[in-house]
Amino acid sequence: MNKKKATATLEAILFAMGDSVDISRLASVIEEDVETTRKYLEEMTEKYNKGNGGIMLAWYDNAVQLCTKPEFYDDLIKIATAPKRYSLTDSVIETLSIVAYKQPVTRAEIERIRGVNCDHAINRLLELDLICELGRLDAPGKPILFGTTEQFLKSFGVRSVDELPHPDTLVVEEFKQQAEEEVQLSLDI
Amino acid sequence: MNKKKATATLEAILFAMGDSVDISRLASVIEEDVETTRKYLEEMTEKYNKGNGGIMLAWYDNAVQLCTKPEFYDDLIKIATAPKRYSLTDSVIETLSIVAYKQPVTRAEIERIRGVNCDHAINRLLELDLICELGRLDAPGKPILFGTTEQFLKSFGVRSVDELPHPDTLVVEEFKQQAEEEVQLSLDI
Amino acid sequence: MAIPVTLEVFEGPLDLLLYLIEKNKVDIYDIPIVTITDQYMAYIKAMEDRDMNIMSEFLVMAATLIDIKCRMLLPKEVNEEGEEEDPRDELVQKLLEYKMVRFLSVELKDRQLESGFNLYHKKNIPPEVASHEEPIDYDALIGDLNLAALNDIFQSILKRQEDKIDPVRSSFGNIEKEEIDISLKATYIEAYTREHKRFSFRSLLEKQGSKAELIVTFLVVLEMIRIGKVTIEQKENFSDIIITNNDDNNERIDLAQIG
Repeated sequence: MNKKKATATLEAILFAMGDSVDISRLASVIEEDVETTRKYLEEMTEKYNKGNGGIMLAWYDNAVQLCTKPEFYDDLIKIATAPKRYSLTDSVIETLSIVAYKQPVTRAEIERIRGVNCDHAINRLLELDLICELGRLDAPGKPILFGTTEQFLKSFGVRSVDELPHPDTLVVEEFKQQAEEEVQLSLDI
Repeated sequence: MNKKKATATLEAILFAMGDSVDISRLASVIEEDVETTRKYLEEMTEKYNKGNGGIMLAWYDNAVQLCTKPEFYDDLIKIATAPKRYSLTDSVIETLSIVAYKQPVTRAEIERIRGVNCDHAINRLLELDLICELGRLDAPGKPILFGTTEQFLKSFGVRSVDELPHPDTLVVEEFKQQAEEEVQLSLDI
Repeated sequence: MAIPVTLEVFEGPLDLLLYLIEKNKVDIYDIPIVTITDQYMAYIKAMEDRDMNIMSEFLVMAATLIDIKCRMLLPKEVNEEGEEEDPRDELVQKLLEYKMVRFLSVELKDRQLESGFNLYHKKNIPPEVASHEEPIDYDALIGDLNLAALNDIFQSILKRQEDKIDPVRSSFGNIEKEEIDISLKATYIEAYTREHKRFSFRSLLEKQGSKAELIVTFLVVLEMIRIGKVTIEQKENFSDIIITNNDDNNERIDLAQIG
């Protein structure tokens, strides 16, 4: 399939499917390898972004989805139903960030890090489809492993989990600086 | 709203709504009169039709809708419809063999031979076009007579039903004897 | 150190601990355990009326702090590599990890505020596509099945059908309802009684064919006892009954009595 036809086909499929579609599935339809398909999709993304249309391509890990550009949100909600926006409590957000950065992660590990029982927060996140069960850890009791969902990427405007700032580099660096600046109170025993 | 922004907004609305939208409603969102909106939409239609995209604008009286261009239906089928896995279960094969060798045969006769209800198997075979209704038996209730189809002959490489190997009466006699001996044996014990 | 009048709501014991460390402007790597523990305990006291489940988590942290406080008073422990172990290390690691989580939470919150302004649409499959039926691949459907196999299957069904029929009993032919003529039976038993004079009830029964005949025979004998045509004797329970003909009584059996 030539590039022009492939691109049009990709648009047609993404439009019809509505949901996100794995790049590998798209590749099989246009009979190209995943790399080429990814390249086509990247070019489409650029074209949508630069163009004068109202739609764009959203990326989630290894899947893509068509959606409206955010700048039309205000006009759109005059006529379309606005997507629900949840305000998450601090404890829920904290739990979500642990899942996002430590996934796959067990309930016990989340609770160890937060130092409190997280049943409520985990249930809320499952309910909002921001996290999901990924499987079970091969350890005594076969604890459930949690991970983030595509809805998480959507809600937080993240293209991929890898895109999240990595705590080890960024944060530790910041902490070190803080430590240098902080006044040292010698409150020794 | 300038024309460029209006056009993009229209695309975004039509995308988000999915369904057809009245031109008058679209006009109110872009704050233009219906005539101007219609003109914009006509220009969009032309652009979609001439362009290399996979989507187009469909018109219904006073409404429009974004949809997939029909030339991509074949590709869409590859991904949108789950490929059906056809297979024959033992009970379907048994029923088929009875129809093949006993045709024309009624449902009651098939069930008498198999000793179980055959509704499911018969329906499946009809659906697969391996058997068909040949007519009705001139008997109380006018039961349907089943027989094998052209497709059956084609699939099994037979030119005519007469070519089917018939289990000769000798074999059936042999079965009877065997059965008698077996029972006799168990009575003697 | 004074306690603020308004109590902040803390997400957990680590949150409170972190708050205290930040408030005291101390390096997280060098926590002044005594000061922090005192302040921590003061907070817990002020929070006493809170949920016991939440309180217990704070108390575990307080206990940990006191444990560290104690261990710091003792001579320093040395690990396998000969290095001095700081009892605060574990807590420091925990706090650092928690601090990172808090940082990420803020990051996520910001991102959430900026995103979610895209609208999606639901599946929009054209009806022509949705109603598409893939042609049946008969080669794949039939697979290894061929005429010979179909024939084998048909024959095995026939065999199974034969097996279901019990050939011995089915050769008996039809079983018809037996009509027992009571008067015939009565005449027969009277003749038998006259002939044998004294005989065993069991031997009489043994001569009867069906269950119905047995019943009728029993009824006839009962009637004969009633009219005194025969007398019976039995040595003990369940032993054979001996029937004796009373020659002098020639009364006929009233069949209506047996009916």
